[in-house]
Amino acid sequence: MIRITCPHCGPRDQDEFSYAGDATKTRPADPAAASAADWHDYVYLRDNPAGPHLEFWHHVYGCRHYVKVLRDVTSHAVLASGRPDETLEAGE
Amino acid sequence: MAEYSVFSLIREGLTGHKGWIRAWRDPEPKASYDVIVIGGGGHGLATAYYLARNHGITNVAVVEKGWIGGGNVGRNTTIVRSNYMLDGNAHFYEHSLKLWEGLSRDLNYNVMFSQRGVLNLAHSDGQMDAYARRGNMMRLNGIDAELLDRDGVRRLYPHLDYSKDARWPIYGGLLQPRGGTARHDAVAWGFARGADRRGVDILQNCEVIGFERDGDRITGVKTTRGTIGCGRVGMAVAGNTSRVAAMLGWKLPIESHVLQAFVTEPLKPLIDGVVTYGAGHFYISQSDKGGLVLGGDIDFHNSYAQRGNLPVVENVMANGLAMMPNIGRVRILRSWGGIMDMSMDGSPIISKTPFDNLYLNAGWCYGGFKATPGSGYAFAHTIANDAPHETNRAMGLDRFESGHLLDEGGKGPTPKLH
Amino acid sequence: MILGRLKGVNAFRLPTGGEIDRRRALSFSFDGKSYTGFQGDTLASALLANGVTLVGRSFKYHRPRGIFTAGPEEPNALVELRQGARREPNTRATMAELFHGLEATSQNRWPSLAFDAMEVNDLAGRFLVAGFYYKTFMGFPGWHFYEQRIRAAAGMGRGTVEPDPDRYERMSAHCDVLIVGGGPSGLAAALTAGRSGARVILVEETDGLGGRLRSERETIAGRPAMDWVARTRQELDSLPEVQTLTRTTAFGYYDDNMIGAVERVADHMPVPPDHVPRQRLWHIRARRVVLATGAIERHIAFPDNDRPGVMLASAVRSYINRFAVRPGRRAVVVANNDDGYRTALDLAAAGVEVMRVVDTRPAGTSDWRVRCEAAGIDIQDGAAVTKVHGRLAVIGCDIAPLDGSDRPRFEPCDLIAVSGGWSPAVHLHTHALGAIEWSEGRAAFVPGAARQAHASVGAARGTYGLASSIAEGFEAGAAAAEAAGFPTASRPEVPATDEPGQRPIRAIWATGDGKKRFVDLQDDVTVDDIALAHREGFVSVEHLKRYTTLGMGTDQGKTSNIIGHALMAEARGEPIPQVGTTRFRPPYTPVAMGAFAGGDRGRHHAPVRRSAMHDWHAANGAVFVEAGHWLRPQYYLAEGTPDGKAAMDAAITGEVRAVRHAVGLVDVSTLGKIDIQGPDAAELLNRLYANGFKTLAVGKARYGLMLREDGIVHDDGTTSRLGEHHYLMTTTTAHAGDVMAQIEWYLQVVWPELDARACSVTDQWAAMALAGPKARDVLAAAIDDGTDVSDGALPFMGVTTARIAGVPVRIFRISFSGELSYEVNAPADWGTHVWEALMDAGEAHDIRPYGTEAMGIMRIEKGHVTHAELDGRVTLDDTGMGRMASSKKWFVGRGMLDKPAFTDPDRPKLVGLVPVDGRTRIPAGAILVEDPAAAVPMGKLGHVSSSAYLSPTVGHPIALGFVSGGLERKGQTVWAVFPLRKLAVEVTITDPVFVDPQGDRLRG
Amino acid sequence: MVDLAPLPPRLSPFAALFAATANDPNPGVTLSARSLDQVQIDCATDRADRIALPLPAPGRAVSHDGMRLISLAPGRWIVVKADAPDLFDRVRDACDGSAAAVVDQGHGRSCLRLSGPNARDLLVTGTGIDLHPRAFAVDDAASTALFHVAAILDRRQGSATFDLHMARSYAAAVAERLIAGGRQYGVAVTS
Ligand SMILES: Cc1cc2nc3c(=O)[nH]c(=O)nc-3n(C[C@H](O)[C@H](O)[C@H](O)COP(=O)(O)OP(=O)(O)OC[C@H]3O[C@@H](n4cnc5c(N)ncnc54)[C@H](O)[C@@H]3O)c2cc1C
Ligand SMILES: NC(=O)c1ccc[n+]([C@@H]2O[C@H](COP(=O)([O-])OP(=O)(O)OC[C@H]3O[C@@H](n4cnc5c(N)ncnc54)[C@H](O)[C@@H]3O)[C@@H](O)[C@H]2O)c1
Ligand SMILES: Cc1cc2nc3c(=O)[nH]c(=O)nc-3n(C[C@H](O)[C@H](O)[C@H](O)COP(=O)(O)O)c2cc1C
Ligand SMILES: [Zn+2]
Repeated sequence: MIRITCPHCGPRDQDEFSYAGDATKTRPADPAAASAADWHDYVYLRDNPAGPHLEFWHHVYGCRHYVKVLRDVTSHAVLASGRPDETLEAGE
Repeated sequence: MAEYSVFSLIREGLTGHKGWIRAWRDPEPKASYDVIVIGGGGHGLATAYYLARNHGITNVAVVEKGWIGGGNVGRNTTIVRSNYMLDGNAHFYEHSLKLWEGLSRDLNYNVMFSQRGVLNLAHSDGQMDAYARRGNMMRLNGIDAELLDRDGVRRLYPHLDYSKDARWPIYGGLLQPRGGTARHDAVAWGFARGADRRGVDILQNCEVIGFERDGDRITGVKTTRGTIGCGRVGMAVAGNTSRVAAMLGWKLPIESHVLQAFVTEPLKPLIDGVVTYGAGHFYISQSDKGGLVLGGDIDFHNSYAQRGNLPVVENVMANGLAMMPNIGRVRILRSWGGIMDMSMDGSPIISKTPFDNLYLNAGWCYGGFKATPGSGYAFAHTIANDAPHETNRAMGLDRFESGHLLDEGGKGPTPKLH
Repeated sequence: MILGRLKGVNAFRLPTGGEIDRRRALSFSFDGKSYTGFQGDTLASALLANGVTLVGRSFKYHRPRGIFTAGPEEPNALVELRQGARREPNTRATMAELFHGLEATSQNRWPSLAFDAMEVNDLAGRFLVAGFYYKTFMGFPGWHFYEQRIRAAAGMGRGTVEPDPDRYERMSAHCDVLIVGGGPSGLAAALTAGRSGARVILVEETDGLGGRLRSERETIAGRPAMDWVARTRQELDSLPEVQTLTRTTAFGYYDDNMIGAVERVADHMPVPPDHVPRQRLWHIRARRVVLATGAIERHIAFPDNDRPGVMLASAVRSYINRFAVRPGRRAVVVANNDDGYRTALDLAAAGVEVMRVVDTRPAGTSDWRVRCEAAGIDIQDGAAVTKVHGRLAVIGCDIAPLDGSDRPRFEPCDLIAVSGGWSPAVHLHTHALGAIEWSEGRAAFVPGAARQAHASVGAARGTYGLASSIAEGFEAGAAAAEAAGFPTASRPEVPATDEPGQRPIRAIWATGDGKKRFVDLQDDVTVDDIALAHREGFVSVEHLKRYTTLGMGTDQGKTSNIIGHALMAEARGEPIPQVGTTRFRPPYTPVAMGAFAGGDRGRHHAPVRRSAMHDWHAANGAVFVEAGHWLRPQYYLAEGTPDGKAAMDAAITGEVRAVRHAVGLVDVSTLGKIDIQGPDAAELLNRLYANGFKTLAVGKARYGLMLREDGIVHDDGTTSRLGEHHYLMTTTTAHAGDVMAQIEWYLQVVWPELDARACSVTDQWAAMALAGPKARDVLAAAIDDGTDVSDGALPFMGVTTARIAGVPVRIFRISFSGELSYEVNAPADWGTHVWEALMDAGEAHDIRPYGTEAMGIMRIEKGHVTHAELDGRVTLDDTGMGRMASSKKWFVGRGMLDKPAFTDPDRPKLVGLVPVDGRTRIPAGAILVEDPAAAVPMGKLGHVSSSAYLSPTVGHPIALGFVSGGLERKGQTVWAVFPLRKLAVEVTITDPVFVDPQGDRLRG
Repeated sequence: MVDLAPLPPRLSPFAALFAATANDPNPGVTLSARSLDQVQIDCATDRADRIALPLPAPGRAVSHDGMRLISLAPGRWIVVKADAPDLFDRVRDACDGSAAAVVDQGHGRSCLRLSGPNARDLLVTGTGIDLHPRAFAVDDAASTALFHVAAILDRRQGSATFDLHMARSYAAAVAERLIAGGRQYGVAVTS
């Protein structure tokens, strides 16, 4: 069971969350100015790295906040977690 | 003893089986090959086989980082079907199913393809309509399909939950009689042996760690067994697609997720064909060894670990018991996981790429085993002719730009939902 | 079968000793014959006590098999336990605790256990080698023919076709220290961890604590070791934060130190007590884990080493010491380590005649050997068993020097005790991604570096000494507690033990030749199969496994894997660690599917969602249908009308007529409702919806469509402006959850700068739509605070509040049916109250409640789309609502709309369909084509998405569908084909709005 | 203004279920339906200090002059009280100046009180959070999953008394699970 520490609720089981995918993707800030290529990249392309992966988990059964998580997807070890606006580094 | 038959088996039986030879050789890598296929899974091996068989291209190497068949082909629930709705998928999978029907003889290797039928259960009028639409599309594409009502389902599978306690009653189902299962490992070994006998080098423990390029041309493939020169390169590494693409600084519409599967203790025949539950993701069949082979949803998060966790396990079993209340006491003997290349529209990619001589085979999601012969066939054609085969025309990478998506489920660009 | 004749008399029970309770005799049956055993027996020990040694048949060759072990690693003694709905195939007799009336049946044999026709497979064995089936069965009459026969022969026990009558339960636990294994090292760990005050859980697979000590004649502090176990248990029980779970198997080590364990609450009883679950599945989240799972003994592959009577040495000691059973009368012991001597001494002490101890090692000495010699037991060095005599039971064996210096000599015996050394149970350690290393000294893989927070101790770590196991336990338990933040006192001192010195093991995996030498007894994998796999290039241990099925049985190769891997290493001429071992996977021992499902079964498979008016519907003839988790009235049957197709059609038609001609009331509580507030609420809506929302006035509602980021239509619904900065959004039932999640996503992650807050109020408000020409009259009559709902005061798309029967309600004048319609929202606990008030007020107009079917027909008559149309592949243009998209603003999904595929004029677009003959139904799911007779594969124009078999309003069948080109084709006819039912209907393409296209009625 | 009918009695989602449930003479767990008023406060975290209520920290609940205040998330609380038709106005007034969204959830979430020696044993069959007294003390609160349904757990005074607040439409389904699982300890229900 992956245990994710929600910055608001503390450590919780993965099944309290709904996975919300790659957190490195940023939606074009000025949508009107964004090109088709920008949208294509945002909507369809993923780095999908094998190693530390920055991702969002939605705490649907808890505080209903999106939690940013840095997780090694080769071992599932959660390296860090925080609010969406935080920058995460792997730590203890 | 190279050729397999009941006669060779008897002869060997009488002489202590001393005459059998390696199913495939263990050669040293050559300096270069006309085609290098990356990935010794079902698709990579089938591609090499059809390159030799259909296109006479035999100076081919399949490079495999571990032992062949150790990836998803060796860990899948072996369901083979072509019950697709969208033309872009249907023709491809039906072609693949036709290849399955002649595969054991073609390979002189019994892959135990067994057409005991694939039944998808429906639990609401809306689901019946959706299955009707799919089944009708299948018929119009020349694919076998039957729409069963509740009694029809009951006649085939009397021991599903027809009680009033059923949380989601069974309304009926869509049956593809020609669907079934195959012996997954044998598929990898059979294609490997078939390719090897036609001159293909199968290089195991040979991981691709980089590429040598001249602009958009791939000139060589760097491996743990040295750099190997290449004319063309076909990539068929399934769950590792993004990893290998990253060696070229290339981003793809793919996420890797872990899918678990399970097998129970061996039982005397309990269910004949493949049955899938419609009110939650669950599918089950019984292997010839007697084990119930079952699976359900992916673990819903990116993963390169071939292991999952209990929430999905428990959800799978709960769905299983909701469908078959009689298997509560049957014991799970082993569980495992595999890394799946989930594409953004839930359909595969067999395509040319931005690189002149590199070709991509990926995005198989839950369903690439049934595609194995068709995929190898189409991919070999694409590599040999630098142009898609008619069956994979709709499966190009460009569809994500053009919007000609193949979204069977209508789930949109959210891989975990496909 | 020498022993066979003495069945039924406990002839092999020792007069004293063991853990059995001789005062509590239990009767049980095996293959219909009844026997007696004692409380504390397993089925296996009770059978042995009764002289029953033939209990099963092997998987492939159907060879006679006996009881090989005394634990979870049993490959042979698999039986069908219990009968009928509770039948459990493949149950290990060695783990099944005896209870009164236990019924067991041998499996995988026909017609009988002693005579099994399928044993011909054994004679044909030379052809049925590993992987033979890949090489044949390809020709006439085809695989399917052969497969049917193979399937019938394969499998082991029979499952049941009846629903499992028992309950299962999930338990969630958290602790500081989890200890897996209740042997000496686990008990020692529990003691030091428990004394620290940490929260400790100790799980033990068997019914009692002590581990190997239950089966050995060990002493601790000069007293029988089990006294120490009892004292330790006493202390553990006295510690409030220590929980001991016996009959509980830790089956898997998952991420973040979560261990899955299954507790067999009632498997040792005939049936579970009322309401008590049969098994509990534990989720144990532990700060630290101590793995004290012990070690598993393995055998040596000699010819016919599978005959009933060949038994692991450790099992022999278990039957003697723990169960007070003599597993035979004359024994030969063969071993490559000192356990042979230990076993011989126990046999002798139990009155079993020890013919000889065969030590595969060259001559040498040790304390154990000296004790054997002192006991006058014959010992032969450097020799091995070369032949086993007897088929249904061992009657003797041939023994010969390994160097061939002498001819084999016959030794009569009915028991052959074999020890090939021990393999630490590293399963859980490797589940947790821990590394394993080869230990030459122990000839075994032992745990290496851990990846999660766990440590292995005792035999699980390859520490086979008792004192040292206890010492490791003390240390590991204390260290784990400290790591979890609980300081511990100094380590207790390790009690004195009496442990004779041992001479190291000398690995030997197979001896003799010729006859079948079994590596994996359950799956019938022989030494020759390993050689064949090597010859054919299946040299990776993973290939070896899959080609020969080595270790793929219910025991997962606990006793056999290492032997096969070692033999492959020999064949490859490489060291064992280089060849490696196959991957360990959960579960450690097989776990029932029901245990995983827990309570999520039957009605509780998924939670049911009920509307506030549910009980009213039920009491008033509603026939319910599932919609997501919701139960919704599909239609209402008049009192006493039996359900059925005709009754249903009549009910639905009546409901539609009522709404179209008078008035009806429908429960729409399932629609998602989202309360949105804040200065930027309007801006948020404007970005979410494709159409504009900035201009929506207070007290007004507006229909809106939202897209996904990929440009496809996501959901639709009405949003009302309740106040300056206050909106109420409604969503479809299906998308209520994900639209809410999307809004939270945009507010929290994408547009945090927006000052707006959103929360779901779906459950707060019971929602009902009052629809029909008489709706206003009924509403006005029901309102008791004089709120004016005249067309002037409350026009179409107007919103107001009022009181009905004392209840404050919100009223939205919106229409899905196309009639004059009001959606009334009442606080849920008063929903039924308001519903009844409206029904009363409507009585004068013969108001009828209507269900989803009537609603569906009426929305089709109006050409309204639902999820049947919005199937996740359609664009705004496809639905004909493209012009709604605002060009003045940017909205979610807009960036995708110019894709070539989206602007393709040939895309299927929404249209109405009517049968050319005016009669024939147009089935949903039909495909639209030009020519039904065209050759297959044929081109398609589109499909039928929704169908009203008979529209009471229009008077004939109608349907909605998507056709290439859309309304360009208006007036043309195409065919709706349904080959699954051999149907083809010629249809005319019409406007999708069949009723009141101008919308006069709803504005009326 | 015409004179209004008085507010009718509320219909609990547990009514039918409890009516059909036989009580055990000496129950290990007792389920009591509580009819409460409930108001949810949603406030920008930087403006929360303007709210004139003793708002508890995340994971906590406080009792304050007849009201129970429970933290759900940053800037989000619920305030519950029995028979308090004025609760909404009271909370709205207290939030004046904070621009908080104040939302009536009195009928949206139903409350069940679970008590008795086996209350904890029963709860852990449905939720994964740690309910050990060391980890979940009196006045601790958590939003979590209970039998796959979102629930707010509020630990009240006493050795094992918990208030469960659940979406009304799911409440009966959860109660059914609790009763089925509680039978082994003996169950009693009170409305
Ligand atoms: C649990 C599970 C159940 C499934 N069930 C079904 C089913 O019922 N029906 C169905 O049709 N499909 C199913 N699938 C999907 C199917 O198994 C896959 O889509 C299919 O096997 C993928 O093609 P493949 O066989 O070539 O992949 P793989 O067998 O994974 O082959 C890819 C190979 O590439 C190798 N490789 C990776 N990186 C490198 C590198 N850098 N260098 C060299 N080699 C490399 C890997 O080692 C691997 O051997 C299932 C998948 C899983 C995991
Ligand atoms: N060659 C030898 O002489 C030899 C070899 C092995 C063991 N031993 C003896 O074994 C003892 C070692 O003590 P120990 O405690 O390390 O091992 P142990 O075998 O005494 O105890 C292990 C316990 O763990 C339990 N267990 C195993 N897997 C489990 C699981 N997944 N879940 C729950 N329970 C599980 C077993 O039922 C057993 O009770 C010593 O007495 C030692 O002398 C001797
Ligand atoms: C269709 C199918 C049937 C299987 N049957 C068995 C089985 O009977 N016994 C067994 O031990 N494993 C069985 N397995 C699982 C494999 O042992 C193994 O777990 C799987 O191939 C994944 O490899 P891994 O566990 O080494 O990663 C089966 C796998 C598949 C795909
Ligand atoms: Zn949270």
